[in-house]
Amino acid sequence: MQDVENTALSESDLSRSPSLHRDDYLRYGRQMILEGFGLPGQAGLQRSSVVVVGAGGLGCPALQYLAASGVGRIGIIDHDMVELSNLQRQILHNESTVGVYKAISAAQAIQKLNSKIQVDIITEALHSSNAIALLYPYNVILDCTDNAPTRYLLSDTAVSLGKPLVSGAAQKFEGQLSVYNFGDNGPCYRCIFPRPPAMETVGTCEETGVLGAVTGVIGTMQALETIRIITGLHDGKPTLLLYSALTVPFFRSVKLRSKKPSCIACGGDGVKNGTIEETDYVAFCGGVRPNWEQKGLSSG
Amino acid sequence: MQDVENTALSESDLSRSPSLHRDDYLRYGRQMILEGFGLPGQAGLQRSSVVVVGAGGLGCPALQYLAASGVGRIGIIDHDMVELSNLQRQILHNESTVGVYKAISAAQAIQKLNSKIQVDIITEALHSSNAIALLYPYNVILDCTDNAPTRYLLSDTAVSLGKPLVSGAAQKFEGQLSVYNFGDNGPCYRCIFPRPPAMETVGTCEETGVLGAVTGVIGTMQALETIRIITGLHDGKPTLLLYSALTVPFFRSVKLRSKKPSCIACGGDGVKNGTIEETDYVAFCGGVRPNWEQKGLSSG
Amino acid sequence: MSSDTLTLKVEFGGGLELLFSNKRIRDVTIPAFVPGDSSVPSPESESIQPTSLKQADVTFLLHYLREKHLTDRPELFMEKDTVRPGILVLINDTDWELEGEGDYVLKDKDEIVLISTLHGG
Amino acid sequence: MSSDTLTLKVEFGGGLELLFSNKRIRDVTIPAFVPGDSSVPSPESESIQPTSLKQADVTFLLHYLREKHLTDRPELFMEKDTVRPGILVLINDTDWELEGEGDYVLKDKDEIVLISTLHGG
Ligand SMILES: [Zn+2]
Ligand SMILES: [Zn+2]
Repeated sequence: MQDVENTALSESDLSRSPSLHRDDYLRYGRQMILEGFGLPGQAGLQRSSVVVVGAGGLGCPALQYLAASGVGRIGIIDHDMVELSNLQRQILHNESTVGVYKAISAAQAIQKLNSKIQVDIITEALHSSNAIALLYPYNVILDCTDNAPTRYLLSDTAVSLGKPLVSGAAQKFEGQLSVYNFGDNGPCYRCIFPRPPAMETVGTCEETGVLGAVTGVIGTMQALETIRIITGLHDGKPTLLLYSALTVPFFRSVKLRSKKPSCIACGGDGVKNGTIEETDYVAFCGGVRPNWEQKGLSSG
Repeated sequence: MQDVENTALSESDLSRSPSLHRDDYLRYGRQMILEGFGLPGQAGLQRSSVVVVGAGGLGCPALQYLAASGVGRIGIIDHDMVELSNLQRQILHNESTVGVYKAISAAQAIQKLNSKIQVDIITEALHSSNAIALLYPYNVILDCTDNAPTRYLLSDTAVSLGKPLVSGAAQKFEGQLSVYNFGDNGPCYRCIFPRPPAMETVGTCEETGVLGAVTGVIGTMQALETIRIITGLHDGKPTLLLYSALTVPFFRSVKLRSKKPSCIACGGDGVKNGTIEETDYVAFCGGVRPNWEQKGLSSG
Repeated sequence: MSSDTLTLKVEFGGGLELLFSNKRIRDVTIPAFVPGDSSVPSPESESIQPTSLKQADVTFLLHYLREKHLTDRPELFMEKDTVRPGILVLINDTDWELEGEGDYVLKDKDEIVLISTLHGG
Repeated sequence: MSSDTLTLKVEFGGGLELLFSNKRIRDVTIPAFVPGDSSVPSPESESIQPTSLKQADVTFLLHYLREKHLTDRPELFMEKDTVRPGILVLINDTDWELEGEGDYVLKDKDEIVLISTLHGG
């Protein structure tokens, strides 16, 4: 987004950002004194809009830190309702919001933390038919979803809209984080993974286990990457962060390829339109949810 | 703590852990199906007690994930009250708890997330005179404090009590994480840093800036390290994790020394008692809090 | 290091380790020169000279891992001569596409990571 | 690499970079053999032979960084011949205590990290 220069601010700068309330200097002071952040950074956050797709294990911590930092407008897209089995990691929901739409439960929580920001609640399911319209109003898109078809849909839509996609994923003791469709020549998700994996691939169809704090680390870093993008603190170099909570080192930063000219989503080879199959977006894992109680009894 | 073996569980295992309620299989199912976790892991969390010292930027996310995961008893030690300037990163507090003790505000939040766990609220300041008594009841101690003297006090107390200390720190765009006094021969904080730094050292006396999500990443990982310790998933190798949100790679895992025989806190050389100066624990930075509003205007 | 073999550190992640006896990290020693078609020589065929040799590359390593270390469901690891969709190969912490993909000539002590992309949240 | 110099990657963190013109990472080239007392030769004294030479070690590197790269408040970096309390030296991602501390003999391309311990929360 914008490049924020690190300059000392004068009263005249202030008058150019009349929207920052005096209370906000107190509230956001601890981040505003950071080098490269300052008043321009804070005003940038306040003017920005971000949409978080999925208010689950990744979306909750991401929303929490985006709201706390003062992002001006936050959209939350999720059509699921809170269940007791979510509370082990989806920390914006609580026992009293079980049965409530996650988007509403999460919105209540972040609005309580920061009443100054605008929160949009979207309880519709994201489809190829509504994705452009739903995501269009926002500057940055966060992929906090839990399935491959939506990940492809989000990437292709982010490419169409020309917006950065901050993508997180977590499973078991592992997490992955990357920013797609960003920077001078950054790849989209399809540049890296042109086709969805086969449906019988490891762990796709059955809900696998995940440690709550692992989703917490990745979701929090999604907020952080978003804040870096908005404030101009992101270097735009395509990187994939791999996280594994049980191995040393915990983290690897991997240098990713640039945008591929042959990519059917973002490539410049003129083949892009019409070649993405609608089937990429059809959930291929509609199976029944496992019986966790039984699982708890039978697996170690 | 205990070593959890990864074994399939039978009904007889169940009867040996009568305290795990049937609802808990639903609630914690997503972590109980993890390899190496299972029912023993969950029962271990439920039987464990953890104390979080500092309910601020690190303590809030740590508390959140500890509570969500089902740690049976959680103590919160903090004598400060919530201020508006905290809300940029201390995400368990909210606008309506400004002016309330942080320990109370945080306790309310995590109890709402998980009413089944016991939460102890301690609004006393931690001193060398009460540290042993306050920390004694807990299995694991989390250092989520914001100043050097308390860090030395916590380390020395953890050594006296023979308990692991999960230590986090964050400043500006950087964070550090380590588990002290743990494993076969793990070092204490003083083994690495025998003496507190001089008071005029960089950034000690004035409150420096910090990005909320940076405290979020480190605090969440403190919860994760604690869960690994309790469930036997921690390898006990002394490691320091360095995090820098603006440089690539974001993370470095550093192999640390073993316990030092000459350490005045944990060493075996017989010199330990009485050689730690009480002055190590005296806050040497009593200065006035900076005026953030003015800072916001004058720094970039 | 002997000059006729290479020892590599191979790491699996993202669930791919489940196909390799659930072991995440292993040292793998391979010949420095291998058959041009990346076929993995079996011990008894060692004396048979292949028609062509090439320096060991990542494509050979994939074949070698499949032959020697994979324990489950080989169809989930490779498709034709490369990895299945959803699997990413990293050479010394760099996307293999930047290093020539399967044609990258391996060096002793290279670190090769193979991960499945995660979808969960 | 010429055999009479070593090039090291030096990184500062935890606020220590503020003493080094706020630059976190830099390549530093030093002589492979240095005066036994770790004194940093100045350009004009190059022809003067010191009484003893040693292989460049971390203690020399600390002196070298103080002489050549430190821009602010040297008293916050070193105390006598070593780093100040609260500073940790890492040699290729390992605590320097495990590598011989100041006596560790540097090799070309070593990665040396110097960090201040953080106290904030
Ligand atoms: Zn693309
Ligand atoms: Zn010690």
